[in-house]
Amino acid sequence: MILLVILIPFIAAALSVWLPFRNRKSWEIFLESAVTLNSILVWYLLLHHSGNTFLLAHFTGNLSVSFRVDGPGMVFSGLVSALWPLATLYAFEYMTKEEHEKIFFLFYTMTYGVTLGIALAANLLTMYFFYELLTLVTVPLVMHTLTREAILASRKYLYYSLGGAAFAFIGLIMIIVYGRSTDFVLGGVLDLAKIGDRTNVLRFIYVLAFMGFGVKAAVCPFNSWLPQAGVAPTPVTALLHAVAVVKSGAFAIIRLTYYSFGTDFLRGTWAQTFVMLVTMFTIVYGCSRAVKETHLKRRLAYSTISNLSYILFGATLMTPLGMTAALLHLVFHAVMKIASFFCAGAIIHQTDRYYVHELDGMGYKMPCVFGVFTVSALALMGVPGLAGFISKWNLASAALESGSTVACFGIVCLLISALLTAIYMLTVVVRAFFPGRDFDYGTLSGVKDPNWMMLVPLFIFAFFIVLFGLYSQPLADFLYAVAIGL
Amino acid sequence: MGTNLFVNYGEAVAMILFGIGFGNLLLQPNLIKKIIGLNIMDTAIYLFLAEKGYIKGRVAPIVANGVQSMEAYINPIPSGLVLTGIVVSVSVSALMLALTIRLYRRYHTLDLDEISKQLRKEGL
Amino acid sequence: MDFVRNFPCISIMLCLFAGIISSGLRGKAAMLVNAALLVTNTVLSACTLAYTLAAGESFVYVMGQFPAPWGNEIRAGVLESLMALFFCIIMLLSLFGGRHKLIEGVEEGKLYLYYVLMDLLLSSLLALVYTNDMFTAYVFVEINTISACGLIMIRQNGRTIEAAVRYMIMSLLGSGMLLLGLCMLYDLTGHLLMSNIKESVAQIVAEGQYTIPLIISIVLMSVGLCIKSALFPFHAWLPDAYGYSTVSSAAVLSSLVSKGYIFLLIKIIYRVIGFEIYRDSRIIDILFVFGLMGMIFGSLSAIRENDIRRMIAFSSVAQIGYIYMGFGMGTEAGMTASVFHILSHAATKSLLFIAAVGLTDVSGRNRQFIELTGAGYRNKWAGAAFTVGSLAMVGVPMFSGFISKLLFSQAAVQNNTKMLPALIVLGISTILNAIYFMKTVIRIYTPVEDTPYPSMTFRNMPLYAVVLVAFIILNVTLGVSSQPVVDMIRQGLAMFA
Amino acid sequence: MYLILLSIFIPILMGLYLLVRKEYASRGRLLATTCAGLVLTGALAVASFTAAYGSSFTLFYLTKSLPIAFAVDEMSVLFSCLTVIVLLCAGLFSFEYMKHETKEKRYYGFYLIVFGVLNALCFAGNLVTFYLFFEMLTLTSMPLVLHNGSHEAIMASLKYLFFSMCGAYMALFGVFVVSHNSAVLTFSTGGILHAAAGSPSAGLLLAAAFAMLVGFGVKAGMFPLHAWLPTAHPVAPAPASAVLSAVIVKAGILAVVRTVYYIFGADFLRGTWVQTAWLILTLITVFMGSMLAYREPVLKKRLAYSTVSQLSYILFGLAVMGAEAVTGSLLHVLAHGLIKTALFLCAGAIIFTTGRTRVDELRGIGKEMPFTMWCYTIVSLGLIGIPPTGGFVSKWHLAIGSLQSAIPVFRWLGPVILLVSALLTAGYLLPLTIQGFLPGADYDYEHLKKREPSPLMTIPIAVLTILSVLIGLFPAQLTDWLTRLAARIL
Repeated sequence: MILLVILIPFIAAALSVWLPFRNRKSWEIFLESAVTLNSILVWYLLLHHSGNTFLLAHFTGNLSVSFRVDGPGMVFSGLVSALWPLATLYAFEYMTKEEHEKIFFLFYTMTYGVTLGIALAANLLTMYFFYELLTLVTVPLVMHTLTREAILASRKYLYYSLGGAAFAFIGLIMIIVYGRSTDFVLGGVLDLAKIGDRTNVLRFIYVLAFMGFGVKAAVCPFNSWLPQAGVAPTPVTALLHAVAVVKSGAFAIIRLTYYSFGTDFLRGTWAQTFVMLVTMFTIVYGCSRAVKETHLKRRLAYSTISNLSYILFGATLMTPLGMTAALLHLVFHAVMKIASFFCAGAIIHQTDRYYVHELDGMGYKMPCVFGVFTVSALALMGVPGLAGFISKWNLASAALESGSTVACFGIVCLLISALLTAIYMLTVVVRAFFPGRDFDYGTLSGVKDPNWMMLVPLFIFAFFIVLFGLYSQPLADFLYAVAIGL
Repeated sequence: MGTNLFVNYGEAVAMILFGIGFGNLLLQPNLIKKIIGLNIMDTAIYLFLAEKGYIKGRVAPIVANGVQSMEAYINPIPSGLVLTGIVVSVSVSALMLALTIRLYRRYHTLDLDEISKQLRKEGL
Repeated sequence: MDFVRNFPCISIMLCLFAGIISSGLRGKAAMLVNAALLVTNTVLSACTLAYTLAAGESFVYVMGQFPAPWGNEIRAGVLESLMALFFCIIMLLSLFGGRHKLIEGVEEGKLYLYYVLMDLLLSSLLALVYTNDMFTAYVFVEINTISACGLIMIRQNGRTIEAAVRYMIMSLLGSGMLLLGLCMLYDLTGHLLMSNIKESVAQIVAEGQYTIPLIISIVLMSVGLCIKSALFPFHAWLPDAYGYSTVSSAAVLSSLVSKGYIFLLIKIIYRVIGFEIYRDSRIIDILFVFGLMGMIFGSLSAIRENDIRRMIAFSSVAQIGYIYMGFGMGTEAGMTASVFHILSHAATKSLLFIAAVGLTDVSGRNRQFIELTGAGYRNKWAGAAFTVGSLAMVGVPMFSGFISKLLFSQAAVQNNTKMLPALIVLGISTILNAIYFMKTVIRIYTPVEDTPYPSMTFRNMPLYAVVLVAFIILNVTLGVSSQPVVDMIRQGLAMFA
Repeated sequence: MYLILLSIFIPILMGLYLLVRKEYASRGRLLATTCAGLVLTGALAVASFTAAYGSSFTLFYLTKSLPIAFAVDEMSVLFSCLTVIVLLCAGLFSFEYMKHETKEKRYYGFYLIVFGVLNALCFAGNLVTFYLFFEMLTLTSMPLVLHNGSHEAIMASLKYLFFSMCGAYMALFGVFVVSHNSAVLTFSTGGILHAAAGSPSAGLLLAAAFAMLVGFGVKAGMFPLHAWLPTAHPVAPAPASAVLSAVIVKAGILAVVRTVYYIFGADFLRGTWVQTAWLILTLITVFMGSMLAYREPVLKKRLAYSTVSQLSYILFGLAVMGAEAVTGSLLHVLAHGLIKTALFLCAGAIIFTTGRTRVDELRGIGKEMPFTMWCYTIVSLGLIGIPPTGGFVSKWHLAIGSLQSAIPVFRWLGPVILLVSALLTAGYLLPLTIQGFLPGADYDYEHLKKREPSPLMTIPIAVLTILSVLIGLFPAQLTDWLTRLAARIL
C-alpha cells in the first residue's frame, strides 16, 4: 500500500506521456484524477494504517529500503497530498502559456511520488535515497523554460543540492556506524557505548549533516539557489520551492535531529547553539534580502528562506514543544506561501508583470487575487487570527519553554523578521490597492482575474489560512502527540 | 657507514648512475637524451643486480670444465634477471626511438616542449 | 573440477597465442579472434571465480613443475579471478562500444595491430592479476606499458604520438623505480616469489634488521606504481593520453590499465610486504594525503576543462585519488572500499568515455562543451548513458558510485585520526564531481533550435546502444545488489593474508 | 455580550460593504449610509458599556491558551466615551470636508472599520484580543493616512505602518514572555504576574515590560519611535488627522495602561529600572515635542508635534504610578482627545476654506473666520493649561501627583519640564490667534470677506469646544470617578 502511493505518481507520469490522448482535456482529466486518487489513497493510508514497516529491499548488509507511516511522516505526507491536486489544477491553467507541458507534468507528477517517499521513509537511508532522487527529478522543472537564466539556476540548484547531500551523507554514515540501526526512532538511535569519547566529533558531524540537509531548506549561507530557482514556472516555485522540496530539507533535519541523532545527545551542546544561531541568522537575512528584492517571485523566495528557518529554529530547540511548533509552521507556512506564490503566478499569467513596481493599482483589477495575497501577507506577518500568528506563538512559547538564552534572542529574530515581512509584503499590497492619485488606470485595461481553475485553489488556501488561524487546536494537539511519540 | 660505502662501491656507483639516468629521463627536453637517460637508468639497475649476484672469486654459472659444485659459481638468478631486463629495455628503447622518429618527421624537432607548442598551434 | 586450476594459465597463454595469430590476420578477422578470446577468457575467469568461491581458498599453479622457491607460480583466489572477470567484461564492452570510432580512426591496414596490442594488453593484465612472482610482474608491467603506448598512438596524429611519448616516459620512470625497489627487495630476501618474500620480510622485521633498505624498497615500489597509475602529483601524462586516443583505448586505459597497476600494488601490500608492516610504514600516510589531494585537484582541473574527454580524464585522477585514500586508511575496510571502487570506477569510467564519444559524434566531432548543447536529444542512448555514468560518479544512490562512497565513509569512520579529513574531502569532492558532471548533463539536455548536426538512433548504431545498455545494467547491478561483490572482495582479501 | 459584538462588527461589516460595493449613484446616499453607520455604532457602543458594564465573556479560543475575550470595565468606558464623541464629531465634519477629496467611499469605509476596531480595543478583555485589534487598527487606519494618494502621503503611510508594526512586534515579544509566565492573559486590576515577582524570570519579565512599553509607546508617539507621527498625521484629511491624533494614538495609551496596570501591575514595576527609563523617555518626548512644534511652520504638522508632546504628558503621569498622577493622566486623555480633535478640525476648516496651510500665511484669519478662530483660541488655552479649561485640571493633577510621589529627581524634574512645555505650547499655539485677530496695521482690510464654513463643520467644532470647557468648569464628579478608578488599578 505504501509502495503503491509512491509508485502511482510515477506510473501516471509515464502514462501521461506515452498514452495517446485525444485532446488536452482528457489528458488533464487523467492526470488530475490520478493525482487526486493518489492523495485519497495517502489519506486513507494515514487514517487506517500505522506503525507497520514495509520492507522493500535489502540494500547492503543491514541497510534496507523500507517505508513506514509514523507521526512526522503523516504530517508531511498529509500536507503534500492535500496540496498536490490543487497545485496540479492550478498548473494546468498556468502552463497553457508555456511549452513542453507534457515533459513538465511528467516530472511534476514524479516529484509527488518522490516527496511521498521522503515523507514515508522508515529509515535514514531510504530518506537519503529519495532525497537525492528529489533533486534529480526537480532539476528539469527548474530548467523548464530553457532560458540561459533557467539553466544557470538549475545548475546552481543541482550543485547545491548534491553538495548538501554529500555532507548529509556523512551524517548517514555516522548513523550507520554508531547507531543501533538506521531506522527512525524518536529519541535517536545513537549507541552511546560505541561512541565512547568521540561525542564532539559526532556533534561536529551532526552540524555538517544539518548544513547538508539545510541546503535544501535554504539555510544561510547555502540559500542562493532558491531565489534563482524562481525562474521556474510558478506552480513549481509555489509547490516545490515553497513546500515539497524545501520542506523536505526541513523535514529531513527534523528526522535527523529527533529521530537519528536524538535530542538528548545534542541538547545544550555547542552543536545546538551553532545550528540555532545559523537558523536565527537566516531568519533575519532572508527577510532583509526580501526587502531589497523587487522581483516579486524572488522576494517571496527570500521570504521562504526566512520562514524555513522558522521551522528549523523550532526544530533546533530540541524539545517536544519545539518540534510541535516546527511541524505546525511546516504546515501553516506551506499553505500561506503557496497562496502567495499562486497569486504571484496568477499575476504573471494574466499580465506578464514580474516586478513589484509594476503592480501599481492592480488590486482594483484583480480583486480576488490581491485579496488572497493580502490575506497571505497578513498571515505571514503574523497578524492574530490568521495562521502565521499561531505558529509564531507556538515557536515563541517553545523557545521560552526551552529556557535557553540563545532561544530568547531567537524570539527577537522572529520579531525582527516579522517586521521585515510586514515591510516587504505590505508594500506590495499598498501599491496594488493605493497606487497614488496620479496613477493612470488606462495602463491596466484588460487586466482581470484569472479563471476558476486558478481561483479555486487560491480561495481554498485563503480559507485554510483563516481556518488555521482561528481554529487550530486539534492540529496542534495532534502534532504535540507526534512530538512526544505517537 | 663510510666503510660500507667503500666496500659496496659497486652498488654505490649503480645508485649514482640510476640517479643520473633518472634525472635525465625526467628533466631532459631532448628526446634522444631522454632515451639515453633511460638506458643509463636501466643499466644502473643491471649493474646493481649483477653486483648483488656476484660472489668474489666465483665464476659465471656456466658449467665448464665439469665443475658442478655450488661453491664454484655465483648466484645465477640475478644474471637471469639481468638478461631478461636487457631484453625488456631493448624493446622499450626501440619503441621510444621509433616514436621519436615519428615525432621528428612530423615536427622536425626533438624538443618535447617545442612539440607541445607546435601542437597547440595546430589546435589539436 | 581440478582442471579449473589450469584456467588462469590457459587464459594468459590464450591471449599471447591470439596476439601471435592476429598479427597474421586482416583487421576484421583479428577483431573476431579478439572477441572470441575475450568471451573465452570471461568464461574461464568466471569458472575460476566459481571454483575458488566454492573451494573457499586460493590455489597455486606451478609453472613448469619447478617447485618454489625456484619456479614461477600463478596464484588464483577469489579476488584475482573477480578482477580478471571484470577486466575481461569491461574490455569486451569497451571494444564493442568504440568499434565504429576505431574503424574510422585507424588506417585500414593497421587495424589488426590494434587487436594484437589489445590481446597483448589483456595477457599482461591477466598476468599482473594472477602472477605470484615479482619479476614476472615487472616484465608484464613493461609489456603492459608498451602495448598501452601502442593503443594510445594507434590513431595517428601529432597529439597521440606526443601523448604516447609522455606516457612512455612517465611509465618508464615508474617501472624503473619499481624494478629498483624489486631488486633491493630481492637483495634483502633472496626470493622472487611473493609468498617467500613475505616470510623473509616478516623475519627481517621481527629481527629488526635492514629497516631502512626495506622502507626504501617499499617506497620505490609504491611510488613507481603510483606514477604508473597516475596518482595525483604524477598525473601530468594522463589527460592527453586518455583525452586524445581512440575511445576504446581511453576506456581501456582508464578503467583497466591503471587498475592493473593498482591491483599489483595491492598484491605487494598484502602478499609481499604484509599488510601490517606496510601499514606501519609511513608511506601509507603519504598515499592518504596524495589521495585526498588528488580527489580535490583532479576535480578542480576537470571543472576548468572545456573538452569533455579531457574532463573525464581528469575525473579519473580524482577517482584514483579515492582509491589511494582507501589504501591510506590502513584498514581492512578501506582496502575493501578501494577494491570495490576499482570495479565501480572501471564500470563507470568506460561507460562515460563511450557515451561521450556518442555525444561528440552528433556534435560535429567537436568536443567543446558549447557544441554539445542538446546532444542528449540527438543521441538519446548516449545521453542516458552519460547521465547514468555521471550520477554514479556523483554517488547518487542506486548506482555503483554510491556504494563505493558508502564503503569509503564507513571505512573512514574506523580510523580516528583520518576520519574527519577523509569525510570532509569526500564531501567536497562529491560537490566538485557534481559540478562538472552535472554541468555536462544539463548542457547536453539543453535543447537548441535547428541544429546542423544529425541525430543518431538505435538503427544507426545497434551495437553501440547495446553496449551502453549493458554498461548501465552493470553499473546499476553494482549499485543495487553490491552485497555479493563486497563479500567476495572481503573473502578475497582474507585469502591474500 | 451581543451589544459588544455588534458594536464591533457592525461598523466593520458596514465598512467592508462600503469598500466592496460599487460607487453610489449620489453622494447623498453614501453620506446617509455612513451617517447611519456612525450613529448606530455610537449608540451601540454607548449601549454596550452602559448595559453590559462589568460583564465579560470569551468569544472563542484561537488555541487552548489564546482566548478571544471581551470585557467592559471603567477603562473601557472612559476610552469608549472618547472614541464615540470624537468619531461622531469628526465624522460629521468629514461630510463637508471630504467634498474636496476624491474616493469618499473608501474613506468612509475605512473610517467605519476603524470605529469598530477602536470599540474592540476598548472592550478587549485580554492581552491577545487587544493585540489582535491593535494590529488591525494599524492596518485599517493606514488607508486614512494615505487617502489623498500623493507620493508624500503614501510614503507617510508606509512609515506609519512600519513604525507601528515595529512597535507591535516589540510588544509581541513582551506578550510571548508574559504568556509564558502566566497561565491567563486576562486583564485584571493589579496585574496577573504576582507569582513571578521574585522568580528568576523577573529580569526577563522586566525586559518584556520595557519592550511592551516602547512597543505600544510607538502608537502613542513616544520617543524614540515617534518620528512617524508628525509625518503621518498631517498628510491625512483633516478629520482623519483629528481621529488619528485624538483617538488612535490613545489606543497606544490604552495599551500602556492595560499593560502596566492590568498585566504587570504597578507594584511589579515600581522602583525598577523600567520605570526610570520610561520616565526619562516620556520627559524627553514632552520637551522635544513642544520644541519641535514651536519651530514648525505648517499648522497641521505643528499640531502633530503638539500631539507627541501632549501624549507624553499622559505617559508621564502613568509612569509615575501614583493615584493622583494617574488621575491626571486619565483626565488628560479625555481633555487632550477633545481639544486635539477640535484643533485639527479648526485647521481642517481653515484649509478647506482658504487652502492655506502655513501659519505665517494665516494673518488675519480671525477676521475671516471669527467663529472657528474663537473656538481655536479657547481650546488652545485649554491645551496650554490655563484655567478654567480641561487641560488645567489634568495638568494640575499630573504635577501634584508627581510631586507627591517618592521617585528621586523626577518628582520635581517632571513638573518643571511640564511647565516649560506648557510655555512652549503657548508659544506655538497662540501666535495663530494673535496674528489671526490682530493682523497689524498693514493688513489689507479691503479684500476681507467673511467666509465662515458650513454648519456641518462648525457644529462639531463647537460641540468639542464646549465639552472641553465643561470638563474644566465642572471637573469634580469626573475627577472623583477617575480617582476611584486610579486607586483601584494601582
